Amino acid sequence: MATITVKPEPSVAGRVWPKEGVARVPYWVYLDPEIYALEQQRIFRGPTWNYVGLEAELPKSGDFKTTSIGDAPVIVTRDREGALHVLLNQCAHRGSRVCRDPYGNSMKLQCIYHQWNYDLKGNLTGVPFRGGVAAGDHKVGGMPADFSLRDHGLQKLKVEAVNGVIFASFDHNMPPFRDYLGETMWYYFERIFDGRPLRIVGYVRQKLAANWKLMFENIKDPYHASLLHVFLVSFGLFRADQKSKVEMDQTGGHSVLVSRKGDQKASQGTTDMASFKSDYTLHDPSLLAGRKEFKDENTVVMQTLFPSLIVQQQTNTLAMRQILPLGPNAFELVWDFFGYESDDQEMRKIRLRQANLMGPSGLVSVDDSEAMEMCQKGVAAEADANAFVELGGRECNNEDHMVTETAIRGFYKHYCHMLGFQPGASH
Amino acid sequence: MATITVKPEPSVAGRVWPKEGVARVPYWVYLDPEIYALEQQRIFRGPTWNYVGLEAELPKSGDFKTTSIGDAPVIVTRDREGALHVLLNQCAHRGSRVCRDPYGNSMKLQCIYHQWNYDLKGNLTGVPFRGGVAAGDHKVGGMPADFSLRDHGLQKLKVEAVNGVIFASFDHNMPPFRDYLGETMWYYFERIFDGRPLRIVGYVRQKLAANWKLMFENIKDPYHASLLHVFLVSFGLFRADQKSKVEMDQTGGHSVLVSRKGDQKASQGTTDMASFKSDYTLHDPSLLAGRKEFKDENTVVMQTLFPSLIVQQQTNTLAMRQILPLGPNAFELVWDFFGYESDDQEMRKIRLRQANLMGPSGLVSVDDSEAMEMCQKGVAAEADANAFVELGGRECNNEDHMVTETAIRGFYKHYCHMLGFQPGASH
Amino acid sequence: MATITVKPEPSVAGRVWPKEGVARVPYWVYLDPEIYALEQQRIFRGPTWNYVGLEAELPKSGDFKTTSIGDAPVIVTRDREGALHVLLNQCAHRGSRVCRDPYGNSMKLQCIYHQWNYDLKGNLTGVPFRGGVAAGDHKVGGMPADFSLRDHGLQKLKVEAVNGVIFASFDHNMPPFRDYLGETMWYYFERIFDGRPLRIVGYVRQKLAANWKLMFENIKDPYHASLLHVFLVSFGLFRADQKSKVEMDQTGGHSVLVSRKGDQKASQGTTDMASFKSDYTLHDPSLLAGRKEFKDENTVVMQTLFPSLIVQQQTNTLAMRQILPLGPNAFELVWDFFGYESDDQEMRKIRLRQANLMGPSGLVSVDDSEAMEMCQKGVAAEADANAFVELGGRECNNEDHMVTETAIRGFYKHYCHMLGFQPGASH
Amino acid sequence: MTDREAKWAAEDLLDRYVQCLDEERLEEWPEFFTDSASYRVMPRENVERGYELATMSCDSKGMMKDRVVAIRNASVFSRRYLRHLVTNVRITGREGECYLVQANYAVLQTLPGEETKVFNAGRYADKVLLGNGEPKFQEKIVIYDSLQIPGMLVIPV
Amino acid sequence: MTDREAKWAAEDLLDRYVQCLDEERLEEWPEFFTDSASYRVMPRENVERGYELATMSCDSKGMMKDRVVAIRNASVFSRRYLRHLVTNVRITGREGECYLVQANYAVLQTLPGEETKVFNAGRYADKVLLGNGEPKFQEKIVIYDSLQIPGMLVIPV
Amino acid sequence: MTDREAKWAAEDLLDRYVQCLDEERLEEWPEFFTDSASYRVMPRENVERGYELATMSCDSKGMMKDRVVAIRNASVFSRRYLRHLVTNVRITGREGECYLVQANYAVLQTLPGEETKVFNAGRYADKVLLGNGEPKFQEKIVIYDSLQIPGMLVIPV
Ligand code: FES
Ligand code: FES
Ligand code: FES
Ligand SMILES: [Fe+3]
Ligand SMILES: [Fe+3]
Ligand SMILES: [Fe+3]
Repeated sequence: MATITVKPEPSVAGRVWPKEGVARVPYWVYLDPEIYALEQQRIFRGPTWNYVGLEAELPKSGDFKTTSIGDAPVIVTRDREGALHVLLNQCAHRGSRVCRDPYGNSMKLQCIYHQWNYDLKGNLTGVPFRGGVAAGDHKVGGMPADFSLRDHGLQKLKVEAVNGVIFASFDHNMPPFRDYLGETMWYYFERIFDGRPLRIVGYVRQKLAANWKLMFENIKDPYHASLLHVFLVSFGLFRADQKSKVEMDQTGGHSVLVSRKGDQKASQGTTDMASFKSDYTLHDPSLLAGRKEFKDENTVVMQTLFPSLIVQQQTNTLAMRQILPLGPNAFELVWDFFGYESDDQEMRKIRLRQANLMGPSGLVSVDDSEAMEMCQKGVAAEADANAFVELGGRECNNEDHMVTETAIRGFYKHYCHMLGFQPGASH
Repeated sequence: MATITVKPEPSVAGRVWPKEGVARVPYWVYLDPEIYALEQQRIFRGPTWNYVGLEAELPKSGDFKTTSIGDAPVIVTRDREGALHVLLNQCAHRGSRVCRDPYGNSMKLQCIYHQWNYDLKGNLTGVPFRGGVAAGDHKVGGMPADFSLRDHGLQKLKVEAVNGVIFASFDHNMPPFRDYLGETMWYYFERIFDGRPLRIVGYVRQKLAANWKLMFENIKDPYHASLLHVFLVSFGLFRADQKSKVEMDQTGGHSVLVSRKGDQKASQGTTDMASFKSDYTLHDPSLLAGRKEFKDENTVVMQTLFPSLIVQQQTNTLAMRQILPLGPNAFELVWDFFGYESDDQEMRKIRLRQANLMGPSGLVSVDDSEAMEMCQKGVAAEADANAFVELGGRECNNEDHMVTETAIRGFYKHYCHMLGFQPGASH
Repeated sequence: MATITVKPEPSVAGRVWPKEGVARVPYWVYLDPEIYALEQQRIFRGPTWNYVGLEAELPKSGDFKTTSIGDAPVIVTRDREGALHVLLNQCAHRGSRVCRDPYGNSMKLQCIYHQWNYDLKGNLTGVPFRGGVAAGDHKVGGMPADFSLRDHGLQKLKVEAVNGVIFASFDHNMPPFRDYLGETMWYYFERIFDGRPLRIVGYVRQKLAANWKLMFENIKDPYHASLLHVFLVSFGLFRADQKSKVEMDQTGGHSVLVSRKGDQKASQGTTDMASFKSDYTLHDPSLLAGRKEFKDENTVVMQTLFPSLIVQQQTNTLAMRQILPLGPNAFELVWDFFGYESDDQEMRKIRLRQANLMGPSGLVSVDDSEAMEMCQKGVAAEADANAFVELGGRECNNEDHMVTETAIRGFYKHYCHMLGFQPGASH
Repeated sequence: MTDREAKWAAEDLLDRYVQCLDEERLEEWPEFFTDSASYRVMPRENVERGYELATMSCDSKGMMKDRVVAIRNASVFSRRYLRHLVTNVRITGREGECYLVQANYAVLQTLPGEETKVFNAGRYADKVLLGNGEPKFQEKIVIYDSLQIPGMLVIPV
Repeated sequence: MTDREAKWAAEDLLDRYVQCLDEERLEEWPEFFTDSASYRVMPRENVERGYELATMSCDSKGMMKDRVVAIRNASVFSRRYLRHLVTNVRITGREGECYLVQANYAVLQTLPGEETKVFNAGRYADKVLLGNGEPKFQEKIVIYDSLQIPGMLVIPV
Repeated sequence: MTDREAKWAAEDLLDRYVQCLDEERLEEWPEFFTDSASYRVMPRENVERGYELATMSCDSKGMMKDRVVAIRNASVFSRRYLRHLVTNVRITGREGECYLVQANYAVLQTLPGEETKVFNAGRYADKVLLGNGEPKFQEKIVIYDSLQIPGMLVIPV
């Protein structure tokens, strides 16, 4: 009797990943609306922890904010008991957006349309005219007898607040956040979020004409930093020839880039860095004046937490960058700049001043915004071509240098896993 | 020999209606471009009567206006004999829009591109150089010998003008308008349009970021009016505890909401109406000063005529609201405010003043605009969820109270019928 | 044994051309995104020569400009040796747009993101940190050992510069440009481009809400010119009753309209020309003052070169009109006005003054812009209807008069050939 | 008062008027009008065709106050930022004690999470009382080009 | 005349000029110019690259009149509403009897059934004759940023 | 100096300021400020919520110069045309030797191959030193409505 071996078809949404594996990224991942829809379903609404805010944004009972996970709008609330909740922003009645403000304080959530009331946990607590209206001595209309408030709450997400940072998931079977991160990533996460109360410094927001994954790649790519950013390179804030490393979790989805400020001096490496300007000086050097505040000497720690968060330390400027996809061709980037409650007056000034490096006008990040938008335009020139991602080899190992694309490969290893692609399957 | 029973698959455009029937509305009906395309074909270009204007807009021979049915652009004309015509706005030659102005007067329709001329009935009357051009003593070029003007008119729609209101249909087998309405709906229609000459008060236009069906639902939904509209509720213009009814035609597609102005007083019902403000007064009460003008005491009669018209009476403010879909996510709402030729000076003022309640700045209708846009945003949060439409039961019966969604269920009953869905089919 | 004849199915992208052949144009060719995608692939990225600029735009080594072929962005360069190159504007590394300026001068092309360097021929010449970075006495990171610069250049197109005009093709098997044109078309091309050095007069740019093919049809359609353009007709610049002809190449894709200025007088033909205004005079006739400059008496020669170029001579105003499709519903029209280096001061003034006839404010071309946009709106009214293209018969022959749509039929003959449609196949 | 002085006074009035609206100090809005003033926002289409219908109209100062109360307490709409640009202010005549003032305007709107867009544009056709007291509108007619209003027009223009 | 007075006069001229255009009184348009004036609408790109080509140009007042006649009688285009916003008017110098005047402008366009959009923006670089008579343009050069014109530019800017 | 004269002087300053930016004469930009001036571009959201974070901030004139050098030599961004419209300039008070000046503004942006769009709108809240010398900004705070910046904000507003 013959045995039939069914070879799994590695195609997803009619697409096949290049046979070279994650050393290639096909450009249709940035362009195809079907791939985008799949990402929403399998990544953002799937088994992932998604950043939704800082506890410091919601200090009091009744505080709420609205944000999104992928392109799903959610409400983050702090209830009477102080517990945090994340709820889909869709009324259980006829679907209206329930919470229409970016932030606020309220002891209940009331849908405007028919004033269904929900508590801050998302439970339906009241339906006007549920029992009908008086018509003489009886009542007419209202909900059927079998109607139960319990069946009609807002969709609740799983929530975990981790040392002041709030994460949520559509998947209620998620492991604890620390397990999701793995110990290596946890180390860097806890380095910033050690439980000290945080302080909101402020927000800036951008809309970039680029696929959301390009933002992730950008931060997982130490190669570009030494080349694109004249400012970083010239002042030694980040250079390929400095002590540094690239580390990942076991899945490859999360990663961290670690580096230290060096001198503004020429070296063997600067010959490769066309951007290096040895005579670049500032009229007012206070812009870059920083202060050691962490236990190690690292001055740049950029952590990407799959699938939508970047935790940024550049000297003393700290920020959460939240990535909100807006279709395949755009994303919103929300920068939550923060410090610690314990910051003294001087430190507050330092953080504000250094904020000039980052955000939509950042002396560094403007370059990245341009690069991402140029990638989106460029990949559209030929959607069937592939990125060539072989710097530092074709594997996804941790490295103690900057001349590698290993974390990008790691990202796509995990991305393929989640979407169902089989990178490098023989064709 | 085995008998195979083929169970009809109740799927349309790959979609299946929820098994609960019209007590549910799946949110993809507001979002899916394929459903939208089907609606255009089967509803707007199908067997329906569509409002295109008032006779008072086209009093003289040669008067014309342009508008749309669904998203199909049409021309409405009054010909030399005074007859009305509705024509697709697409040249029979190479497809140019023939009539480029919103309104005007002309004794012919001339396409700009090659000046093909049509009469006001849509017949082709002239083609320049049809016979060619002189080349010495013979002619060259022009149309083939078998060319006939008769074969190349504009596409003509069926037209019926009903007591001053003009309707058209792509389907030439339509029954008379009164049959299409049924007697119950006809009663309310004729209540406003009894043959008295109408007078145009003016136009306002909005573009709302919502699916066109949400506009229809809104007017078929008496439940919201008592809750959402502080202004209505507080001044007793519309309240759940007033004498009222909801009636439909046999198909469920058309319906009417009828109510009477009551007092601004608290009652058993106001406990459910959080919006009620008993101490709300006006600095200038003349805004609400009205006058009885119809045979009954009803002060609010809102009639929805499937698929694109709302006839509005709110006290003395009368308007046709024409719904023009612009893709699944938007529609234009054109408000034709009107009165009667017989209105005295005072009545003209009343209508103008009360117009403050309606339109894009309406003290009442602003709330609805907000609610519809919030629904469109909300349903997109999870397209596979369903609206829960069980207020007042799960059936589609006429009711003599306001605490019911029966007319919404009726609307979707007819909608499903026209699109081919089988609501509530066992799955 | 039975023989089975497989009848080829003449459907492309699920669409079938009307059985009347190219005497009909189905309106979905202007609307369907799938047809648009196919056009990009089979026409613009297929075996066609596409205009990308004039040599006079890039006189010096290092000069470059960016433009598009269809919607594919390309770079046009002049290298150190003076040779011209056309390169896809997509970095071989991770896809960024390499050249971000509309024009400039540079001896290399450097991608901003990681500073990969290309020479002006598109060859990769340098990759920073290719060999890694020093880590003590060895090097870490960088490209794998088998990395070769030769494998990673920019995609190169085939280029031919023809008497000062630059064409490019994605297809490296293209015949020489003169063969592509055929001798008839070459004659008219060489009439303007005889090798004399050209002079750039300037640019104007429009974005029109119309399908790109409507621009081509417009210029292949002498019928409209006598009717739509009051200005042309009234001043005798172009009239159906003047000596003229319409010629095509063998494929039908290219064509030319040739005419001569006549008098501003009534004739047998003017009865068909409603636009003719015999008493139209100019306050300042210098606007139309021209000068004979070509070997023949022709004052209007409008040549369309498949698929994206119009060469315009209207008296002394010369321009390349480059058509850049932007999806099915829009295109950019770039007008490169030019003259000859040998133009005297007077001729420069004449060209500038006559430029008032053309461009986004052109006394003539405004009408065409309007007509094209109205066609796009009109065809959308019913996508399943067809244009009726029978003026001057149903064939695609050259004609010596203006009352014919023969060149439009010729265009669609070639269009169908390239896309795979079988116009007129029995159904 | 010369026409030039009248123009300056009208400009000052308009400057304060629009910044009051942009800063959402709605309660102060009626105070830019005389006690017998009227206010009207009209689509240019209705003006051209001779129709009287306004999108928003206040026949009296009381109605203006009622409009403000309704916006604050009885209307449901999302928060938005508005920004008026008033340009080309011109004195076009006199009528009794009032100066006729015409100006072009645009209102830019920013909704949360969206880009700033031109929301409404048109012209002001005002009658301004420039007496001894503070300048006030005796009549303000806003005639807007933007016939198709995106969403809703809640705040006076 | 002081520079400040010249600025006021130039502003008045520009105010009347744009409202004339916005109200479609095209026949009056050439009358804002001196008899020997010229008018030119140029893409900023051509100005920067040294190309002389204009999108619209009138070397004489006769050509301006011809342009108006052509727009009225010989051109086919859809009706639209235009709204000019002119700001930041500045006297930048003198040249003979003329003042050099620079200003920023935007033209907002509303097509039937569409939202109001920025149609064209740029700057005016004018020479204005401010003599004893009415102020007039001796030269008006419109340099626009909006290189890619949406649709067509029919009405002078 | 009367308030009216102060307004004129502030307008002149703003006119020159924005045209300097629109013409990309960035090196001149710091010279519109006093030696002890500060500059700050802030999202309206942060101002309303009491957060100090600015999108761009210069605590000193040196930082302004550094910003210009960085834009010129250290920043990578595509060429774009900007066009400022400043309207409704108002003197809102005095503080020491400075006048408090408020104005509405919009910045229109034209990217190559794209239509002109409203890029950023909001208000200026400035302190202007109007002494004997040339008027200068002692403090300039740009508070923008356009919270979600499309792309990047490189050039000062
Ligand atoms: S939709 Fe929320 S209460 Fe009805
Ligand atoms: S398209 Fe209408 S006449 Fe030719
Ligand atoms: S994408 Fe061009 S160098 Fe990396
Ligand atoms: Fe970077
Ligand atoms: Fe309502
Ligand atoms: Fe033409």
